[in-house]
Amino acid sequence: MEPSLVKSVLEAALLAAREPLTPSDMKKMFDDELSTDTLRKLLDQLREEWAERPVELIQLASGWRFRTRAEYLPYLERLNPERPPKYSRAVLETLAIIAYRQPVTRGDIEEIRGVVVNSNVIKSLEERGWIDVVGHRDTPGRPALFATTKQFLDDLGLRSVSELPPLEQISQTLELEQ
Amino acid sequence: MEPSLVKSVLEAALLAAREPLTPSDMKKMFDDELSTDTLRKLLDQLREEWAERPVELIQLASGWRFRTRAEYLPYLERLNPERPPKYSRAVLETLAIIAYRQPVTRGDIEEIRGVVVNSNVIKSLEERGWIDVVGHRDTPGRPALFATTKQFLDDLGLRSVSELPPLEQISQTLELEQ
Amino acid sequence: MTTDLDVLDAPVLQPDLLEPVARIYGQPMQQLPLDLYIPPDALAVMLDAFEGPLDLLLYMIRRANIDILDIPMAPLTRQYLDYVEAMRAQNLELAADYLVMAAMLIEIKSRMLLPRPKLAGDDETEDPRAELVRRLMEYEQMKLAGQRLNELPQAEREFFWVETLVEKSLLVRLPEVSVADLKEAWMAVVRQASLKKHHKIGREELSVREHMGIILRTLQERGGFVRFEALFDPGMGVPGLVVHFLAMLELGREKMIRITQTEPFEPIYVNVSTGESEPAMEEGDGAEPGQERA
Repeated sequence: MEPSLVKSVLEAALLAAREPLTPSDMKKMFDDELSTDTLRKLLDQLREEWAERPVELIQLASGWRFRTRAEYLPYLERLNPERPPKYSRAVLETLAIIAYRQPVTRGDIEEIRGVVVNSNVIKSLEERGWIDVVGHRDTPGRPALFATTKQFLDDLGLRSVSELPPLEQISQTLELEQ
Repeated sequence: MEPSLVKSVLEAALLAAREPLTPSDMKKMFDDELSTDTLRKLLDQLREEWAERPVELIQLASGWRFRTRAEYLPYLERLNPERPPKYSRAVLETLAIIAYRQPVTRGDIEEIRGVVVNSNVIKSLEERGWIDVVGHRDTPGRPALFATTKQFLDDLGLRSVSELPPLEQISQTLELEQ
Repeated sequence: MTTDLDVLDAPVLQPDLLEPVARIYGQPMQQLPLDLYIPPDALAVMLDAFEGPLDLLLYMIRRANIDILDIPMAPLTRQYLDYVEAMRAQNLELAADYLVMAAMLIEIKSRMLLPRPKLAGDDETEDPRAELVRRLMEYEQMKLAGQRLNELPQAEREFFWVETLVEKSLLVRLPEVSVADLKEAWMAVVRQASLKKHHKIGREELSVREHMGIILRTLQERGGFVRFEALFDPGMGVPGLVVHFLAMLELGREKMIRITQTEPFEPIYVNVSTGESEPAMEEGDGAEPGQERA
């Protein structure tokens, strides 16, 4: 099969995909006759070819997918009045603790935040598909251990938790006059 | 606003749209500062630019959308394979008779099966390229003689008709069953 | 004493609280008061702005530009207790977490007054504030991390996934047939037919039948009369040639082709049956091709 045809097939599949395509998904389209190396090379070429276009090919936690470039947001958002929920500080702090300290129990989260965690906070993150229960800690009550999902990373355009923004160094005093 | 930027915005919006975009949707992105004529011209340009690509810009009753070209569907199909349709018993039996007894006339098939052969059965096998008319029997009405084609052998992974399961075996099996 | 309006007007830089911290009488309160002292009226709305006692303490410390590693416990505790007392005085529903923190602060403050016990094998003494500082710093780190996460481009918020239309109906899906399907179909046919007739069809006959098709196709492609020899390809090998010859005889017998020779030793020609009247080479017995009576 011609490499140019393989590339066109990959392009068609990636543009049409309802979710990120894994390398093994992509190989399946060619009856597994495509080597991992060739696939990788073609994906890199595709990414290159789309570099100047309004959508870009990116690699995520669960595979590859095309997305619109950030600079088109001001126009595109006029088409989509429905946006994802704006999260409260409670939700964002809980998410950060789960993302950076995973796996954690609800007790761990409460310990760090110094307040009781509202059930709705956990529920909203679970419903978004961003966190899930990955096990239970072997302590009395066997509390659930929460971790972030691939979907969370995908939705933030990340390949792995290690790509999360690094934690800030906490300064001893706040520099007010910056 | 540069026409090239307008075109890029349109391209991004159309690629990401879950539903066909109407002209008024598209104008909304530019605060209705885009004339219908200009929009139409840009859409035609986009369609032109995508003519050689694996997806095409099409105009549907409800608006414009990018669609994966039909020739790429067989590959995409492998990502989520659906069960292939089945031939009816009539088609399979007719095909078996033609394969094992070729060349045969429609009358031969009817005599063996004991029922009238529907024209659609023969037609579907002809359209598939699996059988064709190889001659005519020199009897009244000069009925067409059907035989299987090379394509039939290729599609079934056979080198020759003689690779079909031998019939002695079949009759033996039948005798055992009886 | 500061009034509510003064509070609103107080120009305070608060980089980590970008959104209105609270609303007072429907007015967004963009900044927190300059003073460490928060007027009781503002307290109610401020309580909502804080995510708990750690958040409130952190605010107080950062606001006063206190070194977090050297927190002056006495004024901080006094201030904190003032808030708690003010909130209680206003019958505000005070989360238990605030009271727990008050107790913790009082405990730390009193331990600061006592001589510190030496840690075994260490010259250092444990600072009673250490745990509080650790918690404040960890909380602040997570609070900032939450803000950073929120700033990351998010699917369907800052960018959109590309998803072109796939119209499955455009795909012509042809039924699949396997050799086993064919065999099964044939067995069904034979099973039915065997009620009337006995079929005896050999493997060789199948080859003959395939060659019958090959000959007919060749004749059709070339059209008209074809010389007998021209229909044989020596590449078929002896068994192939024999089968081919048998196929030709069978075709003649079944009136599918005509084999003619004008005179002895003249070339033999083969052509597809035209349907014109001609002397039958052999009278067919009416049996179906390949079938013999039992």
